[in-house]
Amino acid sequence: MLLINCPFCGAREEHEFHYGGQAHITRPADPEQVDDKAWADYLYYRKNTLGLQAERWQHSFGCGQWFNALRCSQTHQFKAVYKMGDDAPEGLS
Amino acid sequence: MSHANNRLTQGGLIDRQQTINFSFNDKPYTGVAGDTLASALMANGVDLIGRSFKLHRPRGIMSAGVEECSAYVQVGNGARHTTNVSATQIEIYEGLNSRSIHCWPSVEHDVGAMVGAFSRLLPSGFYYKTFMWPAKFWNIYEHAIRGSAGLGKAPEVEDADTYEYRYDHFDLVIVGSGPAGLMAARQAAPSGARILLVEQDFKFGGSLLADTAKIDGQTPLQWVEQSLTELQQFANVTLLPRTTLTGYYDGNFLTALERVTDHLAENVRRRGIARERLWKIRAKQVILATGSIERPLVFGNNDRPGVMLASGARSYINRFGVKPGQKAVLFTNNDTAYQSAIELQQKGVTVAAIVDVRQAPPKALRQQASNHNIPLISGSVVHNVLGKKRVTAVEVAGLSAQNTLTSEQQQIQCDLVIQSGGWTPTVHLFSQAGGKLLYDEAQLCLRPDPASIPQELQSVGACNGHFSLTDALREGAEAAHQALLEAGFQSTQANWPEADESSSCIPQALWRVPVRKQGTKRFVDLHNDVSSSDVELANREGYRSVEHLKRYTATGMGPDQGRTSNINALAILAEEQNSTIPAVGTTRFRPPYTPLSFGAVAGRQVGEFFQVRRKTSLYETHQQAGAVFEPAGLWLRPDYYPLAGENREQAVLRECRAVRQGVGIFDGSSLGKLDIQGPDSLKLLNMLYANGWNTLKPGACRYGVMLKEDGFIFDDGVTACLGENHYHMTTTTGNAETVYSWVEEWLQCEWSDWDVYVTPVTTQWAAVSIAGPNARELLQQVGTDIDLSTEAFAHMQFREGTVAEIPARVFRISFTGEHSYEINVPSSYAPALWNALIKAGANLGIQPFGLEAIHRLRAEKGYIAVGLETDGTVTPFDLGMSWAVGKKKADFLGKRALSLPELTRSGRRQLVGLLTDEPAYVIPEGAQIRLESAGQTRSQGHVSSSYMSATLGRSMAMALLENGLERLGEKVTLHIDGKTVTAQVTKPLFYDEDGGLLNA
Amino acid sequence: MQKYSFFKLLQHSLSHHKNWQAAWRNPAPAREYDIVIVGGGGHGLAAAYYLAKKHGVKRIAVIEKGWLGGGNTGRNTTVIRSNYLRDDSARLYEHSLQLWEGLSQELNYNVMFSQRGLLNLAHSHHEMSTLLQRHYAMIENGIESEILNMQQLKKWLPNANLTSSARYPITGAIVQRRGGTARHDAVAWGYARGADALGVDIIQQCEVQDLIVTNNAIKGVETTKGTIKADKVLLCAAGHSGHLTKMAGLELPMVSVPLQAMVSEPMKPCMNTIINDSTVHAYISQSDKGELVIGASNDPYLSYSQRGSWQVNEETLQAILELYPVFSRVKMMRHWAGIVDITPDRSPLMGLTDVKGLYLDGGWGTGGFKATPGAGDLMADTVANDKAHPLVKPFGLDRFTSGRLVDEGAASGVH
Amino acid sequence: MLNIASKSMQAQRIGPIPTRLLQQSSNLKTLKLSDQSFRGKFILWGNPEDSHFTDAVFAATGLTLPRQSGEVTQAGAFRAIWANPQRWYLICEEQDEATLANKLAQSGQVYMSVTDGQCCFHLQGQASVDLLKKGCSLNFSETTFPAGQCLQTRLAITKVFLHRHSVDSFDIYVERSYSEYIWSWLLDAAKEYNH
Repeated sequence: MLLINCPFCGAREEHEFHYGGQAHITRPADPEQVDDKAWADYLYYRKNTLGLQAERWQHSFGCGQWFNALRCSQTHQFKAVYKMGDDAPEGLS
Repeated sequence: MSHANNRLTQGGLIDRQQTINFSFNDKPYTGVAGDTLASALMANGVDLIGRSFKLHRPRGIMSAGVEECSAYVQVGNGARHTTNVSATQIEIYEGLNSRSIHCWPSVEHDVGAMVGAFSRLLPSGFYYKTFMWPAKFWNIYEHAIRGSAGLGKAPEVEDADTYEYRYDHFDLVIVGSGPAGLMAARQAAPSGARILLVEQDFKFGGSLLADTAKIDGQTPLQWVEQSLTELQQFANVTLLPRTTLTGYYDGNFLTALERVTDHLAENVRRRGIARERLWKIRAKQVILATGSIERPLVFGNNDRPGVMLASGARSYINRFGVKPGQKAVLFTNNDTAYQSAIELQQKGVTVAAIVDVRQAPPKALRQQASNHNIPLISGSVVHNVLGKKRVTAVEVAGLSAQNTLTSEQQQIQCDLVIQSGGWTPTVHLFSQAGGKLLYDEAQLCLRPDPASIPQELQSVGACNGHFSLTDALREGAEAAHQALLEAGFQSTQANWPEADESSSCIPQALWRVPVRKQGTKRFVDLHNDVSSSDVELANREGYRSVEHLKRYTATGMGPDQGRTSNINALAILAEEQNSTIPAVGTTRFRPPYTPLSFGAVAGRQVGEFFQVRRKTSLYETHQQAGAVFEPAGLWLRPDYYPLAGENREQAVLRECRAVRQGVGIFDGSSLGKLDIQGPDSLKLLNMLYANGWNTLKPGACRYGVMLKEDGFIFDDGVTACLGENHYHMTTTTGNAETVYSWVEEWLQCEWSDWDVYVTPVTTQWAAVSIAGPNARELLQQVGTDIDLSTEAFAHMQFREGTVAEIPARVFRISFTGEHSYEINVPSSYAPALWNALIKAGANLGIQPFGLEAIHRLRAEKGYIAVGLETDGTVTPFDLGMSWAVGKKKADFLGKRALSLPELTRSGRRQLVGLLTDEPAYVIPEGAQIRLESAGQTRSQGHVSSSYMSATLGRSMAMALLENGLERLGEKVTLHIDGKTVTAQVTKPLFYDEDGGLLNA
Repeated sequence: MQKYSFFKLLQHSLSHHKNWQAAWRNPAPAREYDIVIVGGGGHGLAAAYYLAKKHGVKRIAVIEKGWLGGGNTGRNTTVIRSNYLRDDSARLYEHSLQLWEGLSQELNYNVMFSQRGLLNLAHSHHEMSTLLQRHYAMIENGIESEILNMQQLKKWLPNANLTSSARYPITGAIVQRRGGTARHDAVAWGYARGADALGVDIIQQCEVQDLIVTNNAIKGVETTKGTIKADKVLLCAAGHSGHLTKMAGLELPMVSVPLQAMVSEPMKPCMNTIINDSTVHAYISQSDKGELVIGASNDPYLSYSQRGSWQVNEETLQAILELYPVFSRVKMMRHWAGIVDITPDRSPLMGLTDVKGLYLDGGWGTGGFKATPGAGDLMADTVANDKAHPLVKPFGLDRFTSGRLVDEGAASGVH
Repeated sequence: MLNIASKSMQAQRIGPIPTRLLQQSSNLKTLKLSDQSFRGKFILWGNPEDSHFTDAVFAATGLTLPRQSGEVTQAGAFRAIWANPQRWYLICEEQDEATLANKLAQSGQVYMSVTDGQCCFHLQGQASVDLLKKGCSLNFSETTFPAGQCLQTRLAITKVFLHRHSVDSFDIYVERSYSEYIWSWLLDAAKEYNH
């Protein structure tokens, strides 16, 4: 069970959280202007990073807030958590 | 079987005064307090415990602990039947009944033993090579295989016991209460840190319980006692006996199984007290002091009852006061076992000889042996054991420099063979935690690689490859000191007592003792009947990686997790490849360390508590009305309300007629409800729904469909405008939570600058619908301050007021096609409202109706049901609902996907109605509509909803059919369980086409 | 190839089985092959076998970074079925199922394919309708399926809780009698032995470090055992397809997540069928060895470590005990995880890629094992002809831009 | 908007827990469990950085809204619990509900009554923490979860607010349709402490 540090409530067990997949994916400002491939990229294609990935979690059994986290997909270790809208902290690996 | 009493008259950690009655294979025996089942059976001279997995060979007791891979039994009856437990770990209790496993009719006379005769036909993997012809016979072969496989019987009665979880947090968790563990606890206790010490045994002390060396001049037991007394003084220290640390996971998350009642007589196990408690622990620091396990040697017939680990024998003599035999032979390749032999001799077991693989054992040991008049045969091996159900003698021969048997040989009569092939650190938890192991060439064992400490943990003492008592004490103290500092506590300098034992374990490698007669079985894994020749075969056939070996031979795959077989198997494999253990590789140990009952893993979330039964505040009202409930996701909803003697169909038809002819009342409280407020509410609605919302005025309602970004329908419902920037959205019951979290995700992650507030109010409001020609009249009669005239309150309008003197929100909306009102009141007032309506409606023919009725009524109107007409692959256009898509809207979720080639192509399945030529026949839902062209057939659509309609007096169905909308009037064919059904394609609308009733 | 049979076994027993040959060679890689297959699991080995057997390709190498069969082939719950709702899936898995039915004989290696029947359980009228839709769809696709009422269920599931006291009382089921289980390792070993006998080089302990692509065409692979040239490369590396294709500059629509499974201690026969229940999320059968083999739902998060989260085991066994309260005292002996590649529509990614000569067989999510012979056979055909086999076509990457997803969703259960 | 709470009502009101189950709590020996579900409960929305909002709330209710997880503030009969950065849970006894509702209406801020959608149980007794640890993974040590704090967490299978009043007494707030489950769960888990 992962131990996840909610930026608002502190460290809680994984079973209080909901996983939201890769972070920093923004919806095309004007979907009508993007072609089918670009739309598929937005909707379906993910980096599936081997190593450190920026991903989002929601503290669904707590404050209900979504936030971002940097987690290693090999060790499961969290390197950082940061609020929605913030950029990923630099220089982590 | 001899019934000799092997109990010593004195000594041991047992209470001879306190006798305990138990049974084995239906024979009564007595043991004493402090016994395990194994020690008690041994005291009673029971040698034969069970039969082996594949070859049904007789098996006895080979150890005194968790490493046991031979003496497995089943205990308890009926609701407490527990299978495959090792006799060495069962603490006996009054009335315990135990039985052998895997033998018939009895362990003494086992028919299955005939298999032994064919053992040469059954090498590892034999089943991959045969049973292939004739192909159709496989299931017959397999039936036989299945019957002969397995160990104990599976339980057949529901468990009489319950199970608990315990979440907890500790600064320091210490695993094992041997010298290293106890020392660590004593060092750490004064710091005030929250400390947990777990011990799988029912007595603390680990190896010290059978040891005789001195610590600080005290006996080991005195030192253990002193340590415990000291530790009990500290409120910050929790001591847990009978608790096995079973799993080590990410972030120092640990699972530990506490056996709470298994050691108690069944009549004193109290209700409400769980049988087992699963601890789920977050630890800042962990100290592993899990000790080590003695390794068997691989020699001829080394599985015979009476062959046991030297450490086991020592345990029985010193801890349990039982003689494991009368006349013993020690077979060893290292120093450590000499002490066991000497202590056996001292306690009255004749030690006929010590057979030492080494040409020249240390002088000191040779001296000790002769002091105790024990003949020492060095440079020799026990290459074969005689006797079937108990050892009768051993064959000893000299060992040449080339590891072959020399001509000098003798036979030694004995009934006990104690052996030691060196020691294996218990590294399972370290490995589970992600640690790497390194091979210790000198001690011939795998131990933790100090360079790869995976988490906040330290291994100390024997489990770290440091076997001496002195090392254990020192490492325990030092590790505790270190851990405290890491966890942010004060710690006084580490200090530890002196011990007079610092023996080392440098065995002479002899992985396979040669045999005289080819085919003599030398077992590596007693549990799965894997012998050295099986390992050789696997390697010969190319199964050379250690994982292949494990899987091909099943080495280490039994309940004992290969504790005694792992290294021997690796070593033999390495020898076969002229390679080394590190080169052939080691496997990572999988949790749990010891098997965990399903019950313990599931905890209390079973039976009544498996999952919540969500109920509306009208649940009991429905019960009183005799409702039959239907699970709908987590909810329980009334399906129908049968009158005396009515079946489901009759009741549902009656309910439907009531709605069409009088008035019906329906509990829609479980529908999802979201309260939406704030300046950007409208913006939100316009993005969430496919249709437009700009024109929705306060007091009005509108239906909308939601699409996922893939363009497919995901939910639908009615949203009302309560006031400026204030909306009340409803969703389907099943999607209430999904829609809410979906909305939250968009608002928090994508539209975080929008000024809008969404609150889920599903259970704040109960929703009671009244539908039917008499609905308005009913509302009038029950009393309301709302003007119900069509002019004042039209269809798809919303009003606030009181109903039956209860403040309410009334929505004039309909899912039945009838004139209908949905009345929302705070949940706790719902029964009052419902009863008032029933009362007022008595003379209007009011009847409650359930899920099935409302489904039929909405189908008559062609209203879709999410989950029936939609399945995540259906667009609004497929359902002929282009009116529900705001084509002029710049954007909404799912809009982009609606223009993808696949979603716009012709030939998509579209919603139609079906009327069977045989009016009485109801097509089963899910039935497929067959297309036959050019001899080919395929499905061209399926029936999404299908019912007998009370209103039409015939069956009706909705279906998704290729190009359906262009095929009205066509005939289609369905083939249903051998029956051919023809039906006409119609519009999906069977009742009140112009909607006159709704607007009246 | 040394023949396997009862008589051979008898014969070899006289020489104490000392004369059995290795089931496959351990050759050093040649410099160049016609086709290189990356991934020595069931899919890769099967593809190699059929390429050699049916398409006469001579120079084939299967490259495995660990030991063959060591990936998901050796980590799954061994269930085999073709009871799918969508036509495309049903045809794909049925093709595979038919190959399973003759596989032991085809390979002269007993993969212990045991057709004990696979049940899908319903707990409400609505769930029954959903199952019926699948039932009738299967029949339209020529796949047998039967509806079981409660009386019949009592015979099928003697120890299960069929009372109304359950949280989710069982109301009915459909069964595919041809569904079953197989000995997972044996499948990899059998194909390896068969392929090796046909001249395929199986190269273990050899990791692919890069894909060599020039002018958007594959030219070979860089490995820990040197460069290996080939104009055709097939990727069958479940759990690693993602970062392998990245080497060729291709992104894939999928995420890799842990999928956990567990076995109980071995017991005498107490379950003679396979159960899939997508309401309580239970997936259970009993192996020939007597262990209950139980599949869990996948963990939600991206992971390349073969480790999942503990609470998944709890949820899984809670579901099992809902169906089988009598198993409460049975013990879990081992639990473990594999890495599975989950696609948006939970259907596989098969066929050609934008890189000439590079073929993909991945994205199988939780369903790869049952597809082993079928995927091997169809990918062999696809690679040999450089053209997606008709049964493979629907599973191409293009479906994500066209919108033509093959969405099994919950309909097929998550496994 | 419709202000239910502010209206006086004749109609009979039904609590979330069936009488049969309510009575079972009297079998408890060392623990006390009681249903407080008729308490007034509101959700208040707003931006704590916006002084107009905080002032308006203060003016109307006297409450200074807590600013971070766990914090609870009290002003006379009214209590404010932090729910998330823009959301508070306002609590009062049943008899004060109408008053609080009116004051919130006056404040002109975004709020919503959840009195009937949320339930509240009070748990008290030495074994309280042991009982909760059967289904809650919070660290209950008084340094991490001191008395006076209210944390949102998971109990058994559902989301709850745990308001710790003292070492061994808690208010448990839970969504209505889960309340019967949690009530029975607590009763069943408490059996152990009846001996």
